[in-house]
Amino acid sequence: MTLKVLLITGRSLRQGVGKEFGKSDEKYMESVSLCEISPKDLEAIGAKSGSNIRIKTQHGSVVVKAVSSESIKPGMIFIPYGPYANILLGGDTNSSGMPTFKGVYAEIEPAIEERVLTIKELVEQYYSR
Amino acid sequence: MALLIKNGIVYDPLNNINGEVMDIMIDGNKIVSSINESKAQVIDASNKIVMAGGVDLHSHIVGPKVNSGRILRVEDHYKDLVAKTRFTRSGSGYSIPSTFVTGYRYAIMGYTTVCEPANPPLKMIAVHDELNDIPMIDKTSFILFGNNWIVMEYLKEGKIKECAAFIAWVLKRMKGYVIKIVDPGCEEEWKWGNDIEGLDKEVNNFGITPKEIIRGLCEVNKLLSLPHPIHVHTNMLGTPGNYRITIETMDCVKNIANNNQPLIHMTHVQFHSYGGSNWASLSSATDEIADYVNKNKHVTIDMGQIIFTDTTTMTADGSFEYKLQKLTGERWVNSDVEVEESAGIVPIHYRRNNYVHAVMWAIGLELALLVNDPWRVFMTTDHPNGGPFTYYPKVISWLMSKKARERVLKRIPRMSRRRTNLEDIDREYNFYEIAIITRAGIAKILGLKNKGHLAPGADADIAIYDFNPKQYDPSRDYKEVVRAFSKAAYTIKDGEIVVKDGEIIKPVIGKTFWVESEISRDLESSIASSLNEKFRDYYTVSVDNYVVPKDYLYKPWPIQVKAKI
Amino acid sequence: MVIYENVLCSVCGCLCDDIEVTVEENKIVKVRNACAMGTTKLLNYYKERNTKPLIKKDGKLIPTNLDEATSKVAEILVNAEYPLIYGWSLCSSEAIKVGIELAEEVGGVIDNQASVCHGPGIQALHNSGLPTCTLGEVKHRADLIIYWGCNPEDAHPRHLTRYTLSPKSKFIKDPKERKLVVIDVRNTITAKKANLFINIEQGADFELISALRAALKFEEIEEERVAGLAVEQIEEFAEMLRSCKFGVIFFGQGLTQSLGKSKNIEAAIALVKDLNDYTKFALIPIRGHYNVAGANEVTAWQTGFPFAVDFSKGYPWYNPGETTAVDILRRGESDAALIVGSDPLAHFPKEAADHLAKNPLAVIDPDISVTALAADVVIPSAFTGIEVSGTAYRMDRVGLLMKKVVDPPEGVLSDEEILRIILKKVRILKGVA
Amino acid sequence: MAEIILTLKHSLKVPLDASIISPDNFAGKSINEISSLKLWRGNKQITLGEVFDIKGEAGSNANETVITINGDLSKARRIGKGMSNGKIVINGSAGLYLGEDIRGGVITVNGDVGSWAGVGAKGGLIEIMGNAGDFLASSYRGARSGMEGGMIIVHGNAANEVGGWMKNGTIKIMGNAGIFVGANMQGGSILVSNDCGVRAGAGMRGGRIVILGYIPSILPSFRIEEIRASVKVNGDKISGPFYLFNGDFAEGGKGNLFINVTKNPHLKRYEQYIP
Repeated sequence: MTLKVLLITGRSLRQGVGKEFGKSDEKYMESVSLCEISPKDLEAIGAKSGSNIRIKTQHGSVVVKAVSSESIKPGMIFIPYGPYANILLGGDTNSSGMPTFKGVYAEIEPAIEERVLTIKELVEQYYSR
Repeated sequence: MALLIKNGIVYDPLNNINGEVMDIMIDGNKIVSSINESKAQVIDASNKIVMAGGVDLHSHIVGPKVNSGRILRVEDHYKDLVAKTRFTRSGSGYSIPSTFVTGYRYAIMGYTTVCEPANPPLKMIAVHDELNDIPMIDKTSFILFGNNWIVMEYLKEGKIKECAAFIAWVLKRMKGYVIKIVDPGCEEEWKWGNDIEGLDKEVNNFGITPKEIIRGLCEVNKLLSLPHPIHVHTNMLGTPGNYRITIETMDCVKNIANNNQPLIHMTHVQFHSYGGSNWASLSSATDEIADYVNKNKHVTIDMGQIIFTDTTTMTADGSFEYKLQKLTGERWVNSDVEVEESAGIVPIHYRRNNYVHAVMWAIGLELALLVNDPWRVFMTTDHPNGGPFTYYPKVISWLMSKKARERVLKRIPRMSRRRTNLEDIDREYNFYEIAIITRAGIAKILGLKNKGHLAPGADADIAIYDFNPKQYDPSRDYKEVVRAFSKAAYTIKDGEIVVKDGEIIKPVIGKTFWVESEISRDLESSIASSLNEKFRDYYTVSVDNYVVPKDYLYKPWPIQVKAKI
Repeated sequence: MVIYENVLCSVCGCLCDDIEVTVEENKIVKVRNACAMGTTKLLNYYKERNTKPLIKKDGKLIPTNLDEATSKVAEILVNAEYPLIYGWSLCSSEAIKVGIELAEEVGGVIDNQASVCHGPGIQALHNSGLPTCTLGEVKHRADLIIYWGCNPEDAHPRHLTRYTLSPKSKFIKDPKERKLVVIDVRNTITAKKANLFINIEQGADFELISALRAALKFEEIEEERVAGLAVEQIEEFAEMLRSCKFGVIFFGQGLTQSLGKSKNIEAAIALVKDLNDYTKFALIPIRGHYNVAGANEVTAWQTGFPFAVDFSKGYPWYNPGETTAVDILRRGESDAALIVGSDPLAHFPKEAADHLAKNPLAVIDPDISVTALAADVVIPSAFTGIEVSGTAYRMDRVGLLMKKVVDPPEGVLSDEEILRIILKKVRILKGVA
Repeated sequence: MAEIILTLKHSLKVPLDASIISPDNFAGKSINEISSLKLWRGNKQITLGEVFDIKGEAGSNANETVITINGDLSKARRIGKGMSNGKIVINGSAGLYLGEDIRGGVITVNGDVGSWAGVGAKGGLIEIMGNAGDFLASSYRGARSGMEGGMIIVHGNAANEVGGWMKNGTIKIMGNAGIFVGANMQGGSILVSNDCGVRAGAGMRGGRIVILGYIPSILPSFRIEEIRASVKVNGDKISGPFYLFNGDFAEGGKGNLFINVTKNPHLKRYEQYIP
């Protein structure tokens, strides 16, 4: 089933370490193509920690891996900064220069059958001229 | 290249030249006694005034505090945007100009040397990174010591030699020129949000009084044979009734003096010459201050003149800025630096019709007019605290013309006129005296032997102003004075013509100078080796990463002196 | 084998300066004192690295030489009417200076990552000022440390041990005297270490600050709950703030990127100003990249403005929302871009990043970034702080000189050198050399 | 009245600084003179004639001059800057800083406008038939002085921070407004005819904000005073009833926030605090 949540993006140590291996390194991709979610919400949509989920906002939609996390309140999800999160964010900055990276309305649903794109595939799919 | 400045009306007080028509010869970057005239480029300076390049003793032009001011005051830049030209970089101006614009505007006024008066050592990489970007002028930095833990600890323990060795180490490694003291002891208290009043109250945790800090550093200054006296911004700046503490400060080092040599410079004394007991009863106490200065040769002062305009106050006196923002409700930056200092910034608009501001305006001028000896009072606006340095020509006109002063006096509140003495002062400066308070006297008190004069051997830093004293009387034609001094006809820096008709025609990079006081090897190495541990305990950076390498400066220029230790 | 001591770490805004690096045959073999990010960078930076300039031909990036690559960048910039030059937080101050000169010469906009990081904090500074201090002040004096909307244990792993909770202090003899408060929407690993964790409702920071300011003035709050917290809890917290000896708030992107953005920081500044009537209090932005603060410093002293500077009319102009990278891209106003030491395709919302990929795009970066994959020309540069030295500014604006410990690969130049070549070529193309 | 008609020749790719387009600058000039006026497109200086087809004639002074502009001007900035009189009609959308520093005259936009419309306004009338961006009639950064006079009407919605640091004059939003309506306001009046976002009046020290629609919440640093039957905005009586809140007392402010009672039943709990 589908659940309405609030999306937060931000830094994580894994992402911070992952980027130092290089953007083409698998460790970077793994560190940014995930979504932390409360166990309660994970259960509510009928997904498991480690399975793929689809996240949709008014700006876009992307498949990432769900990771169960006790530190996330129900009704909220967290995705580390990176190319996957960006698909879901809008460019309106309220004339501040700063897009809304935190507090974006989103919907999540299981996507067991779908694959998480590699970064190269992501760039080709979303940014090719 | 050789340059011949012909038939200028020369004011060169250090060489007793008072308006003589003569030639000045330049070879390379120096003034010389003769050149091959046929090969020299000739500047016709007839009917123009020739002086050494201007020297600014006290102007906040770089440093983290200045740059915070820039970031704070974007709206100040919006009204003064400067486009790039063939020769110059772009930037923005008004009260805190960007670095390039700062250099250009000084050069355009005929200034060639400027002292940045307040930098904490921890931020010296930042200071030199920024100083590197100030073109056109020679520059230096004064280092803050008046609230430094290591200094206070040495002084408390009576280790004056060790204290001197530490200060020599800092000046040499961090590339600074002067011992600057701001609100001694009190800024350490302000870092806890506290205030101490008077020079004799002990600083909490350190067991030392402001007076002991001032006296100790004055002794250190002597031991190190530093070229400039201690440069003191004393306690209780900007407080009604503070003239007493100002006199007390000057007097507390009197018995260290010998040979009538200046050994304390009191800066921006306008902010320290207030009578009365609150803002409503504020009055001028310049009679008392000038009287003390006239009678005591160990003291020099600068004006800290204010200008009626929108400007920005910024000082290492963080506790004062806290009080100022409470008073005005303005924006407030405070920035405390570990182990060393504090700083604050508050915008201010000095208004002619404001009673307090008008009294402040009069006090600055009174100081310059009541101190008899022009070699011991210097022109500053404490840029940008009293107003932007670009107003110097206006200040010169006020000093040279009673009529110019009266024009302003007529438009300030009556009560401000009553509480000040300016109306009754007839003195008018002449060009010889102006040359003293804007270059000769300042170069002398800075101990810069090659600056501020035009004798052979001096640096070829020269200003030529389009003002003909035979045609105009500065007392009557004060507007002509403002015009001439705002845009130099020529500015010559290191022997090159860099400004012509008030415009930059050649961008150059000036030197950054600092002082290296040579102390005994043993003392130097014992101090250096004790610092590793002190830094580990006190700082968040290692000694290694604290020091500024010499080649970090675009044009490094050490000045060596021999210490007495 | 050479051991370098007191090396600076070129990862985050902590700019730790106590790293020990062992080098054997121009290779880093051992790293001490650094955090996981710093260690990973120092030991892995050279792996899978591209050292050849690349240029796009027939839709594919193929190797070329530095001369052709720099000429191409110069050409892209000179032909543009509104080029965007973006990045800089992973560059030295020396490189940034050349970048500003280049932006001025080509009449473009130069922006840095503060734009999407602590830009709102800088906008708040314009309106309110900033009572702040260096990290050493916190080390010696702070008995109340607040992390608000930031998670240093993840993003600045040594922040607590080096600067706030554990360092040796002159005045605080027992570390237990220090209280740690975390205000966040997530129960982060930093929050788990706190004496008090305030789990705030997402996007309600401004409301919480308004309530705190009211409570500090002993005003009655006509509400039961604010920001998901009981009013009594807020009043107790206000008392805690008021009664410390020296308090500090470190704020992060939880404040700058949430609803209200710069207004959240304005409110926090106002709160800290209020608190200074009772005790000593400071506010410090917890900056991300190792030299994002330096990008603001250098840009500010050279132009008067800290980021997002538009030189299109010959003089600098600045207004976040108008001249900031994301806004320019979203409105589709730039017609070319040069990205230096940044990866906007990985970090900008797609809606903005899209426009970058549609126009001529050049990248200077030690790594093959996500942005490089979409670029027309890519020039690899040396790693600052590892292969070349340079100045960087810590989050509290202390400038430090980064060391070089190994040589860059042959033919790979510093950002500064590459930019100087491009600047020279731009001037030749413009006929002003 | 004389009319000048500007029609955009090609769509704009990069920003156009259109601050010279104002009745004050066109008055008394021939078509040729107007065509050769210089302006910046990105980093290139070009003439007005390169961007627009220009027809008609200008009046001898500003108050006799009407400028009509056709086309999508969403990348054109500062149209009507500092105008003192006359009229500008834009058939299309306009970009940033529309009517910056306007002192008099009328600007009508048959479309949307970008952010900072009417920034620094001291007089005149700006009427926007579509939506407005952020910082409508607000202050420049750091300047702490917003709109000082005149009237601004938006028939659609306005985004965030309407009337920041406003000192005087009137702003009417016929649709919805974003967050921070009247932030740091010092005087003047803002009317929002429909719904508005949170944090209305944050930091206000004076002036009045009237919300006829729904507002999600009131800041905790406001205090309820009373229920008023009606309120006047620029002389017009508007019927309520309204909750009257006073604040922002975090800034010791004396601003007034009027909130429609019937549209905001969730605020009923405040009634217990009415003195």
